[in-house]
Amino acid sequence: MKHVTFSAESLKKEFNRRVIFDAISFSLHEGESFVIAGRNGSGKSTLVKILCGLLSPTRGSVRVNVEGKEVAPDLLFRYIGLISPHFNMYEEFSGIENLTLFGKIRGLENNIVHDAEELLRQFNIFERRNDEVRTYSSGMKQRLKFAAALLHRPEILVMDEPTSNLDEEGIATVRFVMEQQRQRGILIIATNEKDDLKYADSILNLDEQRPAKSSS
Amino acid sequence: MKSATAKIGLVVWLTLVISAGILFPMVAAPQKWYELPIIPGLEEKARIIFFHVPMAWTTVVAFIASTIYGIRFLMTKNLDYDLRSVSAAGLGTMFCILATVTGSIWAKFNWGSFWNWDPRETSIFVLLLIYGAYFALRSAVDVEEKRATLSAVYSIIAGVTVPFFIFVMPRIMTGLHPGSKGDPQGAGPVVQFKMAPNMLLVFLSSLLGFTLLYFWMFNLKVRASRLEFHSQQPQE
Amino acid sequence: MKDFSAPAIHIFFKDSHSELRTRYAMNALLMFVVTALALVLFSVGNEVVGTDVLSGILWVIIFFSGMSGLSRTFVSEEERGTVVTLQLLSRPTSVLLGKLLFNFVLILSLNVLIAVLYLLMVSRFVILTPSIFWVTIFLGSCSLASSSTIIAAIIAKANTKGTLYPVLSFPIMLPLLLTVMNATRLSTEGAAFSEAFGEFQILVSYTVVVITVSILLFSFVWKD
Amino acid sequence: MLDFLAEHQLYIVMIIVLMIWAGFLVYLFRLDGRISKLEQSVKK
Repeated sequence: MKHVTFSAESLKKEFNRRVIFDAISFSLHEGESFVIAGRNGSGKSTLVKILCGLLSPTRGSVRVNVEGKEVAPDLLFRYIGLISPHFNMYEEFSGIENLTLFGKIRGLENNIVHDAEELLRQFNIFERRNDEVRTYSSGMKQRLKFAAALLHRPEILVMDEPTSNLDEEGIATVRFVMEQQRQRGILIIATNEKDDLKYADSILNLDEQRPAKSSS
Repeated sequence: MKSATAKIGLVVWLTLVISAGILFPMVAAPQKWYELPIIPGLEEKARIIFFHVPMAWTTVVAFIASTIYGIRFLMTKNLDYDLRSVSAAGLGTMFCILATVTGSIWAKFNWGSFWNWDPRETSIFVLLLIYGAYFALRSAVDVEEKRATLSAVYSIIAGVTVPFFIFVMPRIMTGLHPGSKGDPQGAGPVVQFKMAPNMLLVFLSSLLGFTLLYFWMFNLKVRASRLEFHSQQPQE
Repeated sequence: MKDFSAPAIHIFFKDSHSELRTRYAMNALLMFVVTALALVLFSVGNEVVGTDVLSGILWVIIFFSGMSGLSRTFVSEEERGTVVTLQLLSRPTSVLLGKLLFNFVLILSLNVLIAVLYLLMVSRFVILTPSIFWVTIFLGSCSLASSSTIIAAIIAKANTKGTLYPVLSFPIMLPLLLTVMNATRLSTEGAAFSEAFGEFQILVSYTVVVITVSILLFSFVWKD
Repeated sequence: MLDFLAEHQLYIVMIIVLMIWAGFLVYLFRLDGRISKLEQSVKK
């Protein structure tokens, strides 16, 4: 297992001067899992975007350290896998085309097609790999997102509402992925499902965090 | 511009400049220090230079100020710079309209029609379009931070493309503006002057006076906008 | 450099592949070109029109055709919710370069098509110096692609995407439009190739400046 | 009207000065309006 640390330092985000959250700090090491809990609209997705480096915080910073080396903010994406409702596949391409495309844009060195097929098998969409994504059911799309997020074997896996749109069998696969990730690196889950809480080494509850007053 | 004396001084300065601009007589062979030379073909109309050119100049100052505040916003993400950028752009629009309208009226009597697509007319028209586009863009974005970022980026892009007119214009058309006549180098949007010294003095005093007036107006506008900004309730 | 260009080329392939499959921009662009050309032919009729007006009209057609299709590159990512996907795959500069390449290829093929159709259909439009004409088409496509790409990135984040695009683009593109019109006029007057050097210099420096500034600013637009 | 102005050119300059003056007045009144609005919102 690689040595990975992920730390958020006093993160704050405002939209139109409304504070979404403030003073969020935590630090994670490899083998740990972290749950961000909160109702819809509590700023979970915004926090997830900031943690993945997709959105700049109003204040504070995200630092990632891999094997003792600080990762430059614009290279964060190389170490992160994200599963989120805000992250879609290219619907005019097939499942396997999407995955190989992602591998090529990332510039992966390994055998992309082999790895992609392996993942598609694991997530039980191998039979439909050559069909366009737009013909997939929402559950299948969700499983394809898992495959896409794991293709580059990320040190940090971030899941935003991972179990939505999935049936019993799909949820079992997600649990398996979670366990696997904890053996590979860091796992961050944003959720409002009580069930997910038991996979957490530590929990951040955004409902309690939310400041009542706005700052100016 | 904090102290009252500076403001009163500016008002007196501008009053003197405007009076001089209108009252100094124009004679064929100037003898006294206050006598301006007659420029053939322009006569009394030459006095426009004291009032119209400062408007155009201030427009450019406002445009540059707006772009610089845009850059500073992007560097600091401090919304106060955005507020200054908008204020500069708003004032720039006003000065731009004044320069366009006054120039157009003058053109009617000097060149026979209100609009001639002279290089400088075209350039000021483009500035007007940029200001229009800038405010159209701002009204189309509702998150403050995003609005500030996008409009700053747009003003920088506009800021780097506008100077190309200086190179483009002389290749396409000959200028009508005084200062560009018969002078192939002078057809761009930048004016080159050959003026009698006393006329030049009034002109430069006027430029200075109106520029300072612009900074005063800018200061007032920014202060009002800041108050507005902080008294507003954050939107849900 | 390879760090930026390799992902950019794959993003370009992705866009071209996707475009060939969906024909999203292409059909609209082709229809626009045909309609605009037909309108020009109708309105010109048998009138005798000067070549400088005709070279102006050519670039008016090119500008508005471009306006109807070039903003798609970023707007389509925004609409499909694939912005995050791309953000997670590569650096902003690579995305910008990929999109720039795609827009360039799109507008270059469009411009060549328009130019050929225009030369065939408008019989009074005769090019005496083809070298100037085709170099102008090429350099004009470069500079149009450079400015349209960054404007498209801005537009994709605004609420009224379609109507704002020409409004924002026109003042930015005007210096280059005036230059290409002038160069086209020179080619119809039979000027020597060296006479258009000044125009070419303006086009090249415009492209270089706009691309440099775009690279510096793009991450601000791209990262919300 | 146009003939008169063409003959008395100083009037053209005067029109232009008045125009600029009018522009500044419009600015002043708008600023005034904004500040009044602010005063009311502060009172509330």
